[in-house]
Amino acid sequence: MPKFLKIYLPPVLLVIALFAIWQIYVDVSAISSSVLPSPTKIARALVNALPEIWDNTLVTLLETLIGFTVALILGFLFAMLLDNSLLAKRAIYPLLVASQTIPLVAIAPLLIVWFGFDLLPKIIIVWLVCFFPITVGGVDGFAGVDPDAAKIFRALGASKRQIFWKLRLPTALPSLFSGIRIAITYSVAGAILGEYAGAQKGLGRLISLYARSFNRELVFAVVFVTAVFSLLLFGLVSLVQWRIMPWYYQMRQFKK
Amino acid sequence: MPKFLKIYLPPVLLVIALFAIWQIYVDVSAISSSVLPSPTKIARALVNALPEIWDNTLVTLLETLIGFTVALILGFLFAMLLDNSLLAKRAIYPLLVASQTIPLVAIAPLLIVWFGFDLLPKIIIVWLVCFFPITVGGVDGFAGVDPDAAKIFRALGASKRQIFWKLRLPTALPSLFSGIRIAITYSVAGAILGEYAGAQKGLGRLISLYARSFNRELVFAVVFVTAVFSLLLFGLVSLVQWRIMPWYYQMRQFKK
Amino acid sequence: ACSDSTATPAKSGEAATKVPVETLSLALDWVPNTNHTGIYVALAKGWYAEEGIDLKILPYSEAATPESLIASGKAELGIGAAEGIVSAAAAGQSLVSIAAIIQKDTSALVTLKNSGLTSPKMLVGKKYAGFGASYEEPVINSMIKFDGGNGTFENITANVFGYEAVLNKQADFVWIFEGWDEIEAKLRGIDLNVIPITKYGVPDRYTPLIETSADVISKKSDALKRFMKATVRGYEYSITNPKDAADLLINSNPAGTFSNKELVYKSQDYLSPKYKEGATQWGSQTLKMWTDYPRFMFQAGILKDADNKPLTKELDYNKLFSNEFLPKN
Amino acid sequence: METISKIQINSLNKSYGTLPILDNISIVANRGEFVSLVGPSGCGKSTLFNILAGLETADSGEFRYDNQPFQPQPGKIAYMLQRDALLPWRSALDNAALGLELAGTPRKIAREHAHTYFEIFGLKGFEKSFPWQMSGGMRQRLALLRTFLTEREVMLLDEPFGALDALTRAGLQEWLAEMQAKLRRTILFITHDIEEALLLSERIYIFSHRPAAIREVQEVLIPKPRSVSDSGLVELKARLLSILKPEAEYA
Amino acid sequence: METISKIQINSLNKSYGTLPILDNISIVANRGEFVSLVGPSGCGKSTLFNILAGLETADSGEFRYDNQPFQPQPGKIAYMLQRDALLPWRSALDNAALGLELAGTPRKIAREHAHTYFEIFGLKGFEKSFPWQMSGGMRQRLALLRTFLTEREVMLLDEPFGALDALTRAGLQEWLAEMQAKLRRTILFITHDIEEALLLSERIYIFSHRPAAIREVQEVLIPKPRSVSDSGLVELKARLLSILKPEAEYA
Ligand SMILES: Nc1ncnc2c1ncn2[C@@H]1O[C@H](COP(=O)(O)OP(=O)(O)OP(=O)(O)O)[C@@H](O)[C@H]1O
Ligand SMILES: Nc1ncnc2c1ncn2[C@@H]1O[C@H](COP(=O)(O)OP(=O)(O)OP(=O)(O)O)[C@@H](O)[C@H]1O
Ligand SMILES: Cc1ncc(C[n+]2csc(CCO)c2C)c(N)n1
Ligand SMILES: [Mg+2]
Ligand SMILES: [Mg+2]
Repeated sequence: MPKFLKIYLPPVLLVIALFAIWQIYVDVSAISSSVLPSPTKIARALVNALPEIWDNTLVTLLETLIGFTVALILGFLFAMLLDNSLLAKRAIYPLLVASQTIPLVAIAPLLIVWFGFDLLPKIIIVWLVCFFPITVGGVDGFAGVDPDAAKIFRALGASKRQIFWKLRLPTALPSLFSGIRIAITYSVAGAILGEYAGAQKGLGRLISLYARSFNRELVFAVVFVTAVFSLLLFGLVSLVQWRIMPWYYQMRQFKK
Repeated sequence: MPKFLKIYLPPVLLVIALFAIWQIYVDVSAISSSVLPSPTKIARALVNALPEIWDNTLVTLLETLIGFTVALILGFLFAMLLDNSLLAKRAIYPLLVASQTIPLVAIAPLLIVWFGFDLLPKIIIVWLVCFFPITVGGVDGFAGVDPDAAKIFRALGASKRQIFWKLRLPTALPSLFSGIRIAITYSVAGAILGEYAGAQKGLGRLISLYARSFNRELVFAVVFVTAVFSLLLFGLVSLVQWRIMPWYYQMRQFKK
Repeated sequence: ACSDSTATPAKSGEAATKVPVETLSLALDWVPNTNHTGIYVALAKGWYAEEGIDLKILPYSEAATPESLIASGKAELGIGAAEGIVSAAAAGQSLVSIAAIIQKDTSALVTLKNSGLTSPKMLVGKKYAGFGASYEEPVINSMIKFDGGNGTFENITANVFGYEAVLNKQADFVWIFEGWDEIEAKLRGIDLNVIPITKYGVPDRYTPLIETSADVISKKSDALKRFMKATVRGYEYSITNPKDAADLLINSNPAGTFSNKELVYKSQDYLSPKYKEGATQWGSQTLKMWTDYPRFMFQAGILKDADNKPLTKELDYNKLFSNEFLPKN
Repeated sequence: METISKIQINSLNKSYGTLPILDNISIVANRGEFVSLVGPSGCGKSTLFNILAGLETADSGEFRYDNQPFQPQPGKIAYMLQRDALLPWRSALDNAALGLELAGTPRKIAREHAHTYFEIFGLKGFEKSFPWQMSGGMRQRLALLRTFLTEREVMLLDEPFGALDALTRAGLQEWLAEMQAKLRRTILFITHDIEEALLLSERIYIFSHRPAAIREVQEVLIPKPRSVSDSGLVELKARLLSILKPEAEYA
Repeated sequence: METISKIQINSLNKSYGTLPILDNISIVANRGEFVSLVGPSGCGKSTLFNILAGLETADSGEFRYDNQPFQPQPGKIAYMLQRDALLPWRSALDNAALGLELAGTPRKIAREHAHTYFEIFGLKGFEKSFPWQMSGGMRQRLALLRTFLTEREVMLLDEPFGALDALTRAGLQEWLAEMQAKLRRTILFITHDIEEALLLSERIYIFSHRPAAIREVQEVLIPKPRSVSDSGLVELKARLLSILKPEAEYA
């Protein structure tokens, strides 16, 4: 079996199986569509509303990408800062954690009151969602440096900068990417939460609209679209990771 | 300076500073309380509503703890399963990721339609929020086993079970705990999201109630309470981690 | 009053007079429905533009109520209810109703037919899936009391699906508008018991209505007048052309907003005659209506001030509403 | 001494990708024998051990254990890897006791048993130290102790004394020889020290450069215990060195 | 040969917690000298190097460099640690070039320069291999090459040849001696092999068991290049062994 089949076939088959069970369950139990619509009904609704959904998807993706990019840059810089100064780490880390414990549903309306119905509050929420995992991934990664390797670098007279680029960063990459993968997983849902609170356009607005108009099929359809785009972004990140640190995968593969 | 002061003073001072800036900003700009209430007003509101808030906090905490515990157990078991079978990993991992990309705001109402307004849907949301980081932390942790140590174990004729308990698990602990710390960070906010969609009691309901009755101070007060309890839980987990793997901290401390 | 607006001419070529364009934002209380028809009609027909009003209908927000959006200046206008205005006034926020969308209250508590819950006193101990306004609990309790029930109900704040929760038997009753939600249920073949609010001691009130703040009134009264002129035209048109108006409502919103167009037509047929039933002009309000209900609330001791204490002084009822923005005819 | 072939390898071949590592290797070790493998760095000695321990698979070759055909599998043979791979979360004592624990000995007893060897291994006083608190040689000794305590009939030791000074090394060599004489364990031993090989072995295999082939098999018949000054040993050492190291002087 | 004291340690003391490690150590190495440190495993040799390299701090003691008082700090002195600590994400070539890169040499040139040594170090053909694809000895050689390429006046080598067979070791010893004669670098060298120390050193310090004190300082005046069969060397070896190893035979 070719390699890519080995990798992609199992989840695809599993998804198909799950959808089949779902369809059969709905057909057999004759459960109301408003409680649980069947996959075929959802698919039909999706196809019908495709232009509308696509239109809104673009907005959501835009918010996601901007928020994520900002989080990536700031998260990375923050991880560096926290790693460099024990005082900063002690002072800021608890606040970072605290920032994540704030229920987004509570601040989403505030953001709207402060920043209106445009892209900004959504971008802020995406940022808030992505920033933490990236920062934590970075900080944990930097902390995982092999002490003997650090000795070597210091003994070789490496500057702080060099230690960072040539030792800390490569060491941190796996953990940093773990954080990035978590962030990207949640990013689209973050944008949708932001839109849900109030938006002119976007998948979150569609969900809210469809949900209030008892259009359960379309709600599921949009959720499905969300999942698909999130997974695409996730795949993209995994690909980048694979390109950036092939040694990591090779080593694991060989030594198992 | 005694050690505990060194650790706790910086964040406390930072928080105090932030609150002070906030207070001054509100006082100087005379911004409307409905846009941004001042810390002193929030504090007063908090004190007045304390019995009510405390009552609701208990409900939220209960949901959180049940959901988290279930996620901990299942996440751990899942991580084991995924680590043991490449096929399972390939088939299930993408679905796990997909499960996280589903916007909770979209399914929270569904859960209510399916399971009503009692604790169950909130517990499910907390579980959904916690399950993923714990599982990923576990899987990543298990994958990080030192190949040479694995050789040693196999050469020593260790059974799968022994390799698990005496090698994979200790190796995985740091990463697993990273996941658990992320999970606990989000758990309370998860419960609140669940309550926000519909609940008889709980901090989420209070937020929604207060938000609708123009009581911005109380919204902030409840958010504050949420953050405090989340941080307490976070601290508890950190403490457990510190007790379970002192070697990890000692090593890092010494070799820096 | 509109000095701060720019002098760019109205986009619509039909704008005869060179009035400066004023942007107004309107916050919805719900996803678009037939309560809002007149506004969508006026917008679609370009009547706001003709008046030099650039009306932005803000998307319905799960999170931010029209009241909070108005209070924070993010919206000038909102769809609200008398209950909301009265409780806001008690708490010190000055909202003003500038038009009644429907002259008579068409809202009601509903239960599933086969639940057998047909009057307020039977609701004691039952689950209510609310929409999260602070006035729901006192109003319903007063109905129960009026009906001779003693005790209270279980108040669940359901931000999202109160109505569906009842249909799926996760809650027992819910507060809806007959002109929309009840027709929806009928179309689905679901039978409901309807318990009208006004039948159980609660005085009639204006709900829904169009609200704004004292602040906006003092700054943009001219724009409000022009807004109301177009709005009246919109609702008048809806009254005479229900089918057309319904289509405009449907087409002004994203596909899928109305999963069942039949609902819009049926609802419009039901509401159109009611919009100004018993009034000389669409939107006009009387001091009597604005006194009876708030006084009832006050006397029942369920109005709370900003510190959540029972209000000790009656409100100035004249300040709760204004007819002065309606076109004089 | 009865000679029962304890472990036997016939015509073993192995390559990593296109890089040939082991070229037709045949080795025999009888019960209770001490067999050394000597060869250039990077030739394939550790790879051979990995295969014997069942951690890697050969491309071709035949194995016999107690004269029966056998497929190497983990757990059958004790193995001390070249890298110590001590567990950072276990104290020295717990690291040493690992093998026993894995064999099912209750932890307390395993520790007690392991502790009796700490003196001989020069680790007394470091029972509670963690690996990162120990010197390179101490870690190596700890790894050896862990392997020894595994109690298998056959032991593979990959440069167990590489990081030890002469004195410590001599002590452990002595201990190893005694232990083997008493327990009749069969030991395969990789070393770079010809003298060490000669002192301890019944047989020495000399490997060629990669791909490792067997250049020479040297039986050492000198009775044990041996001394570095035994004339037979000195002679053999000169012979083997001349094979390994064409010239021991600098030009 | 002019004798300028290149590096000098006076009365150095160090303990870990309550465990004394270094006890009043004084060492001197003149410019271009090769100085070996020999001592029991776990006595404190690596700790001494860590202190000299500025990676750990002494409890007390005085240091001089080029006869000036000096405070050890990282980067001044090249250091090859006992554990190789190669970077798993760098190929052999990139690992070797690390020191040059850190000194500011552009990556391409650093690699080219590093590559010229791969033949001598027996690593030819493994330029693109990753550390985990290399044998223990190859890793050690790579670590040595990395240290050498750092180009400092003083080098600390902690058992650089511990994992090498006699032939490979002899080749690198020879190369090291030539290199040193040419470049006049000052080398401090930890080894367990007395012969190696004698072949290479101007001076040998023999350490006692922990806490390490200096038991003996042996100047080696035999002219270089030396051979293991030089009579002076054989004599010295016997003397030193008798100090280190009371009895080289098994009882
Ligand atoms: N981080 C540490 N914490 C506590 N003790 C330590 C630490 N590092 C080393 N030691 C102790 O210091 C002593 C000397 O260690 P060192 O590594 O210097 O020995 P060494 O002479 O290099 O030995 P070897 O020849 O075995 O490498 C040992 O007893 C060791 O246990
Ligand atoms: N996983 C691997 N992938 C590719 N090549 C490998 C791998 N492991 C080892 N090799 C190569 O196999 C050869 C033999 O390695 P091995 O470790 O068996 O040598 P060795 O004889 O033990 O050497 P040393 O005495 O230096 O430890 C080396 O050239 C090494 O580069
Ligand atoms: C279509 C529609 N359904 C329900 C509500 C919720 N709601 C808000 S006020 C009120 C009646 C009391 O005045 C009700 C039922 C709404 N706004 N629009
Ligand atoms: Mg090897
Ligand atoms: Mg050492």
